Order: sequence, then structure tokens, then C-alpha cells
Amino acid sequence: MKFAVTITLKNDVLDPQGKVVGQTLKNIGIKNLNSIRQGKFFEIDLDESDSNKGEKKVKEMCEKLLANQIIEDFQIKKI
Amino acid sequence: MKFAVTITLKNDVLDPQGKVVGQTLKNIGIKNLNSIRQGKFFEIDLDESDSNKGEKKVKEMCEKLLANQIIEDFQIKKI
Amino acid sequence: MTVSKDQIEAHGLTFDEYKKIKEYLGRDSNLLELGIFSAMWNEHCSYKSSKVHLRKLPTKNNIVIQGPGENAGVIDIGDDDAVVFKIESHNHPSFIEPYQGAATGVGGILRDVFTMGARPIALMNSIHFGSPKNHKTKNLLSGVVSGIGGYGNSVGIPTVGGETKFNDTYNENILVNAMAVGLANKNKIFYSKAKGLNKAVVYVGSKTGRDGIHGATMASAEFDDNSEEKKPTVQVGDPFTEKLLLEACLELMKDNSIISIQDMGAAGLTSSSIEMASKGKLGIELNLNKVPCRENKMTPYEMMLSESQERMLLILDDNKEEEAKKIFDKWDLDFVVIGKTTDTNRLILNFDNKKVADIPIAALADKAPLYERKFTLNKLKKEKVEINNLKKIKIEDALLKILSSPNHSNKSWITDQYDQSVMCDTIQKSGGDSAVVRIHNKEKAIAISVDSSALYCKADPKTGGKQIVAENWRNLISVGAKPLAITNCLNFGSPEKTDVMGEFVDCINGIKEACEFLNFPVVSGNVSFYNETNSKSIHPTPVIGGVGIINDLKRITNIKTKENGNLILVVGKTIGHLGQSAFLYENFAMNSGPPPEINLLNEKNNGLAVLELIKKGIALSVHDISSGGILVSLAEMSMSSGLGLKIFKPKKLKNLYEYFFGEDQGRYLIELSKNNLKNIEALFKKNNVFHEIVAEVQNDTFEIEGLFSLKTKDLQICNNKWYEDFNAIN
Amino acid sequence: MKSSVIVFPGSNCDRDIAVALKKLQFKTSMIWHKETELPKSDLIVIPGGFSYGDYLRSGAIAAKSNILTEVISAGKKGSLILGICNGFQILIECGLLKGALLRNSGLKFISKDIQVKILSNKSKFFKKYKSGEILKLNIAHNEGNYFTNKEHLDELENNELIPIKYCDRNGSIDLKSNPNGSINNIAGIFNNKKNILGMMPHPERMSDKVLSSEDGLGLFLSLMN
Ligand SMILES: Nc1ncnc2c1ncn2[C@@H]1O[C@H](COP(=O)(O)OP(=O)(O)O)[C@@H](O)[C@H]1O
Ligand SMILES: [Mg+2]
Repeated sequence: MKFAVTITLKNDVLDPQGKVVGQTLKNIGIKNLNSIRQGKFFEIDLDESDSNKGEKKVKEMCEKLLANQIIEDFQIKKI
Repeated sequence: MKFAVTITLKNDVLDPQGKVVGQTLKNIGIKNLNSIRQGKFFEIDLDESDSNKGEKKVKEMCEKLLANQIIEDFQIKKI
Repeated sequence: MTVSKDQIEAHGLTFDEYKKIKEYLGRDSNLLELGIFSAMWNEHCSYKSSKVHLRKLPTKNNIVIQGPGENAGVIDIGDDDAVVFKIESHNHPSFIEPYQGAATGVGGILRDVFTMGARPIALMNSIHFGSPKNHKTKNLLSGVVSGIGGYGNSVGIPTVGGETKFNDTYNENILVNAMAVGLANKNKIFYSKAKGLNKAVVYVGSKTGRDGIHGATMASAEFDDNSEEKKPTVQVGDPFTEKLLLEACLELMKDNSIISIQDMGAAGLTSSSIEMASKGKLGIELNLNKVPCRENKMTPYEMMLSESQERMLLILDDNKEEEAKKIFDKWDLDFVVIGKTTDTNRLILNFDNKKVADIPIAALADKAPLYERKFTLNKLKKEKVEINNLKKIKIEDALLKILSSPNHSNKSWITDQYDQSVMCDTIQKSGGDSAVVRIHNKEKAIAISVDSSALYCKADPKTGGKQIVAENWRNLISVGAKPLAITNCLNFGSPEKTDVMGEFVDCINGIKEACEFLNFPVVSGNVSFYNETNSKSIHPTPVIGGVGIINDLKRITNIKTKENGNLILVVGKTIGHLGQSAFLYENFAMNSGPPPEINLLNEKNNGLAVLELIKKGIALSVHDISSGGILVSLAEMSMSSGLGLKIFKPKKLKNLYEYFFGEDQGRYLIELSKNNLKNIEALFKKNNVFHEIVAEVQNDTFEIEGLFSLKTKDLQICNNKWYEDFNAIN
Repeated sequence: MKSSVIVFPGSNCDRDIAVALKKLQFKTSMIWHKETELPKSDLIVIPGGFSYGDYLRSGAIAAKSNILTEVISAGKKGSLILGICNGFQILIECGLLKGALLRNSGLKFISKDIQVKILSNKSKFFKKYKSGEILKLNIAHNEGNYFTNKEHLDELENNELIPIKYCDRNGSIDLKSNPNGSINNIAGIFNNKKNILGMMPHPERMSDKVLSSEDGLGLFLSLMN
């Protein structure tokens, strides 16, 4: 069973990367860009058939390691 | 209009981060983990109401800057 | 709109303090004003508990250009060169978010240095963690180390040294102290004092966000179990912007358009604007609608208290705006005039065409509360350690145990994550007694060392205070530098406790005595109180950062033994003091007895004699003797070169443990070739310096005659193991 | 000899490389990334550092700057280009060199002195060294783990396009002497015409005896006519 995890900076937390990337996009001629924020992405393959249990596992991974909950939020999706 | 972009290493490219993260997860007691791969995530807010046009713009961003297509694949989703 | 009781409390102010606020304002304060008072009056900005004691420290001599009171201290190193340096703590934020906490600590101290017109040339740090057995330690260690590296490496300033220690006392309160050293032209130092009326107040750097609001208040309150859950908005560092800000400021400083400059550190826009106005005896008026903001709908309260990083405030001379703006545009940084200096002596803030705050500057600065806190002095531990009552242990086992302990292990795992070589002036990296950094394009260098010894300070704060200054002095001498001046970071528990306050007062007394005797003034520093959790304070941990000068690049020494057949001498007398020693701590988990006494007269005598030998080219390698005593220091010299040592038993003292592991102060090991022995005996005699031969350099065997024989390579393996094992992913 | 050193926001080895070049009497101009013209020069250097903070991917953003258009066309015409560390990453991102520089296998920034072996001195960049010589150089990077596909790797190996590989003090090239996980211990590569060199180690940091060794000087010496 596969899960997709996206980890994003909490609102109000400075995103230095997003800032520079957004500026560069504008410089190379991309218009209409309101904002861009950068985060992390994980593709996780679990040996688990119960999707509830799987999701719980992934949540545990996020909390214990993948996300830094002081500055980041995470989202889990089954794929 | 908002888009989510995920960028992942192509399958035949070594993923040192994913490897170490996977190992660490096992160490802290996560079982049943088949594999984990790490990528990037972008949340892009465009000043654009046509979703086709929007998507094309985002694709352009990926090709021109966000992804290095020699080693990375990207995926775009409207959110 | 007035403020409530709860709000006053939530801002960490007492009701007596609020009464004062009302008196100074002549009315109740509004919430914004309360926030401003709280930021300025808290311990972190006002030094209300420490100021009366800090005044005792010696801060002047003929080389001091600027002592404490500015962003950093400045000393004269000849040829119009000035060295600018300071150390600062970022303890609380680093415990909550180790990477960002440590990174922004480095960013903050770098700004303190380049604000004064200096290009930073070196970074150092002192980091203290809880026991390796504590489940948080591993994560904190790796986060802090990569945070320090992540920031310094990116800005491109070499991190050339520091110290790392572990002790239970820091389990819930780690210490992260960062030091920055910069180089300036002594005729072009920039200060924070404002001058002149109607001068433009300019905001430069990053935009303001909601980060770290109340960071300064956090640093002044102790932790409880909920602190981790509270998740205050921590600041995220942006070293890239810092690098741009650094280059832009230094570029602007080339001409004379800046009247005054101040970084926005703790309590951001509030403290920087007030500091400038207060020092210049002026008023300042700001239009907050002009402040560059990162988020929508930021309130005046948030703008004034935000601790967003990488920002500066400037006061520019008339008609200089346009040229200055060009520079900041070039570096893609915000540059906005947000206000002006006035003759009102008040801080006036306007927002949406309304006056939202109006406070007399003096009330925020000079008239901030000052406390003479009650203190009780600790009783000195007197008991002597009876070595014969301890369990028997072999000398070589005791040595290996110390060498493989977390506190004495080789720190390459850490230092390999720091770029030590960028800027191409690092002559000596970490691993020796001091780092040595060349003055760019010149035939001279500075030496830098950072030291602390919390165990000694806990056992006897005054002796500990003295000792740590002396050890720092010794470390500078050991590389061939003439010690010049220090900065200090005083990490303590709550000043509201009389015993903690007693430790603080006594440590300062010790530091003062040593600095005065050694002519080693304090030119800058920082105090970090409230390092305690659930009412448990850390050991008193003053950290000393010292700087010395080397005027001949050919006469720099290190700890590496050089050649077979050379002799190693101990300089200074060995009594065999084991109280508070690494020997007891690592082998018997004991920390009993008083710390070793400091005899400042011997300290100076021995140090100056060693320095003379280095300058004459006679001392080929030098290492001071500190934690672990003679045997550990000898082992460190041997491991550094890979050459072995044949060590002789002492002629007089009987107890070998006391001789080899005793931590008597004021001692050095020096290597010299046999045919120089005669020459130095005369010199030592003349100066009344005790010395004895302790070892001879040999191939690859490290041995004490008739006691044990080990391979130097095995010592290295034992010394290199701990960090790798502790941090291994397996 | 004239050289141009390209400076990006966040470059931090630009001064270091200029000092090394000056020592060998190169006339060096520092070229700000916003420039649209490159002065005529015998050597173009893209220095190390953290251009644009290494954000997104190291080198990715610098590769989009004005001046890079000029660098690329100079490179295609056969000018000598040297990219060190972040400069190597930029050369990869702009397509002048092939492959990718991934995160170090240990996921940590690595800064230390290492050894490299010169596999071939048959190039303008290494001709003053001997093949097989072992140099001590310094590395300092987060992303130096070189990766490329099998086909390109064979091409590199078969055409002497890999001038230096990581090794130990005795010259053995193996897993233990590989600091960052780089494929085949690759420390630097050429383009097909051997006029463009990208390398992770910093030769400019080994150009002064007072600091360490002068093992890096040979590179700049080789580049002099
Ligand atoms: N322990 C100390 N010894 C000497 N000076 C100190 C000490 N602690 C603080 N200072 C001085 O007090 C002033 C204020 O310090 P601080 O609030 O840390 O400055 P900043 O706001 O620039 O970070 C500085 O000039 C600093 O050097
Ligand atoms: Mg400051």
C-alpha cells in the first residue's frame, strides 16, 4: 500500500527557498505568480493491507521523524 | 488558482536521502516499510482563472526551473 | 484602551513594574506599549539582575577601542587593524528547534560584528548537551551542529573551533553559545549612537514576519513541561539573505553616509530603535505602515516585537538615501525610510495615520528596572579525595576510559560539518588549543579560544571563574599568541534564586580577579539566565572567548609532536589535585572535592616563559595541561602526530594517579630538541619557573616505562570511536 | 593571462580564487551575475559558495542568470572554463557538463582535507602534474555525490574525461576513500572537448604553504601558457 506525504511550512514561518524560487520565476518571465511555497514530499510503500492501520503508521513516521512539527504541517494521502 | 507540484527523483537515480530516512525509520521501530523516496513539493498560487492555461504555466515553471529533468520527474495537480 | 492584569502577567512584568510604567507614561499603557516595555525591561535586554555585578569587570586598557555597551567589543591589533568580537547565547530556541535555533544564533552574532563595520573572519562556538543517555541528546546534538554549520558555511565564514560537553545538568537546558570575530579598520568603526535631528531612519534587509514574537521574553522565563507543546513561533534563518546584507552593509560603509547602525536582534525593531535614540539622547518617530511586511495584516504590536532575522536599522546622513538605496537594490534587499530622529526624547509610533504609542525613551532604557538581587555565597567543598579508598584501576585503563568518553573524544564528527577553510586564512583549525586565523594579506594572525568548566564552577564558582579565564589565556599562549582580551557568555539558572545569584556573583568575582591580574580585559559579552526546568538550574557555566595576537607567522605552535628523540617538558608544578577531575568523573562517576586552586602569579610567570620559548623557536610543540591531566595531554599530542612517547615516572611524587591525572593549573607541555635543554634551564631559573622532563618522542609506541605500552594508533581508534558510534544509523 | 571570475549572490569563494590567480600573475576581473557581457579572457572561473543559498537545487538558480548565457556560448566556442564546488554544480545545471550532483550519501555537509589521484594529465588543466600523482585538497559541500547514467559513465571512463578521483593516502580508490558517495569516486569531470572542467575539491585552498600545502597550485600553473 502506497502513501504520499506532503510536508509544508506552517503559515507565518519564513520560507527562504520559496522566496528565492518565486523571485527567480519572475525574473525568467513567469507572470501571474501570486506566491509559491516549498515543502517536502515522500512516497512511502508499506507492507500493510489495512488502510487505516497503514495511515496510522505513516502518521507515526511523520510525527517521529519526517516532519518538524514546530515549524511544519503534514498531510497524508493514500495513493 | 492553486496548484500542487511534486518532484521526485527518477527511478534509476539513487536517492541518498530516502535511503537514510528509510534506515532511520527502521531503527526507530517502524516495521513493514518496503521503501521510501524523498522529493520536493511546491504550492503555487497563480493569478489565473482558466485551469488549462494555469496548468500550462505551471508546467513551464517545472520545465524551466523547478525540476531538473535529467534526474527528476514532476507531477502537477490543481488544488 | 488599557491593559488587564492578565496581560501584564502574560508579558512577564510584575505589578510593581507596571506601576512604574504608569508613572513614566503618566497614564495607563495600551497593549502595544506594554509589549514594548516588556521587551525592553526583561532580563535579556535590560540586564536588570546582572548589571550591577557586570560593572565590576575590567573593561579597559591601552588596546581596547570599545568595551561592553556596543554590539561587540573592539580591540587594536596594530597597523590600523581592529578586531571586533562577541559571544552570545541562543540556548532556549535551540532546545525547542535545534537546527533553526543554532543557525539563527550564528546569524545574530555575525550581525553584531558586521554592524560595527567589521568583516567577520571566524566563528567559534560552545555547546553543552545533556547526558548522552538522555533520549533527546542525539537529536539535539545533530540538529545544533548542522544548524551552526548550515548557517556559517553558507555565509562563507569559517567555523574554526569551539567546545562540546555533555552533562546531566543540561538535560532539559542545552547551551548554544556562538562567537564571531571580525576585522575592521580601526578608524572606520560604526556605532549605534544616533546623532542629529530629522535624520532618516532606514529599515534594510529581510521583511518582517510573525516570527519569534516574544523571543526575548521566552529567553527570560524558565521552562516547564509544557514548553515543548507551546511551540512558540521559532525564527527560521536565511543565511543567503545574511550574506547579501553583510556585503551590502560593508559596501555602504565604504563611504560616510551612515551616522548610526544597529542590527535588529532580540526584540527587533523595538530594541534597535530605542537603543539608537537612547544613546544619542534623541527621540525617534516611526511610521509603521512603511515597515516591509511578509504577511498580510500585521499589527503594530507584531511589527514592533517580531524577531524576524536578517534585518538592520540605519540612520543616514542628509542626502545619502539615493546612493544607499542603489546598493541595497543591487543586493535585492529591502531599503525603506520608516521614520526620523526627533528632539522629543520619545518613541512615537504612527500607524494608519494615528499615534499608536508614545513613550519617553528614558523609561525604556536608562530607567529600566535594576535589581540588586539577594544572594547567598556557596560554601566551598573542602573534602580531599582519598585515592587509596577508590577501587583499583590500571593507569592505562583509566586513560583509555577518559579518551573514549564523550567529553574527551575526538570531535571530527562535529568539525567535519563546518567549513573551516573558506576565506583561505585559517592557519590552524579546531583540534588544537586555539584556532589561528591570518589577518588577510598580512604577516600576522589572531588566535581564538573558547572555554568553560562547569564542574569547577559548580564546586567553587569563584575559583571556577578564575580558572576558566586562566585556561583560556593558556590556550592562546599555547599557539604562540599574546593574549589580548576576552568576551564572555554567562549561562546560569534563575537570578531570583539566592544560591544561583550567589554563583553568578562569585563567578564574576573570579573572572574579574583573573582578568585584572592577567591584563586581559572583557570587551563584550552576554548573560543568559533562567536556564532551568521545573526549578532545577544548570551548573553555573560561564563561557570565555579569548583573542590573542601572533606577529610572526613562523612562530606558531600546535600540539603535534615533531621528531623522534625530542624531549617533552612539563612546565609548572604538579601537586596532583584530583578534586573535580576527569579521572574521578569518567572512572568513578564522582565529582567530589574542590576544584584546583589558581595561583595567578605562577599562571602568568609560566605562561610568559612559554611564550618566550615559542618566540625564540625553542618550543617546537606546545599543549596546555587541562582536563585529564598530564597523561591525557601527552596522549593528545601523540595522537595528533601519530608519533609515540616514552613517558618517565616522576622522581618525587609517589602516587602515580595523582601525578598523571591531577589537574593542577598553570601547566604546559612543551617539546624541544635535547640540545636546547641547557638554554632553557637558565631562562626558567631566572623566571622562577618550575619544570621537569616527562617524556621523549619515539616511533609509534605510547608507554610509561615499566607500566604499560600501547600503540598510538590504538589510542587514536579509542579516541575516535565515540561520536561515530553515538551517531551511527544502524 | 586574463581571467574572469563570475560572482553570484551567495558566492563565497570568489575572493579565495582571485587571490590564488593573482599569485600567478593572472589579471582577474570579477564579473557580477547581472552583467550581459563577458570581457575577453583566457580562463573563466565559476567559484564555490552557496549561490542563491543553494536553494531549490545547488546551482539551479545561478544557472538561469544573465551572465550564464555568455559563459555557455564561450564554453561552446572552446574557452577554458573551471567550475569549483558550487561552480561545478552550476556547470551541471546549465548543461555544460552532464550528470547530476546529489546530496552526499551521509546526508551531512562534509568539509575536510582529502586526497585525489590524477588519472590523466593530458589536458590543459592538469599538464603540470604527473599522471598518478596524489594531491591533498580540501572539500566543503553538501551535494558532491556525482551521478550519471551507465552510458555516460562509460564515455567518461573510456575517454579520459575523469581527471581526478578520490583516493586514500596510498592512492587506493575504493569505498573507504569515497567521502560523499560519488559514483566511481569521481571528484571532477571534463566535457568532451576537455575545455570545461568541473570539480568538487578546492584547489585554491591549497595554494599557500602558510595554510597547508601548495598541491592545488599546479592547476593554475597548468593553465598558464
Ligand atoms: N557578561 C558580560 N560581560 C560583559 N559585557 C556584557 C556581558 N553581558 C552583556 N554585556 C554587554 O551588554 C550589552 C548588551 O548585550 P546584548 O543585549 O547581548 O546585546 P545585543 O542586543 O546586541 O545582542 C553588550 O554590549 C554586551 O557586550
Ligand atoms: Mg546586537
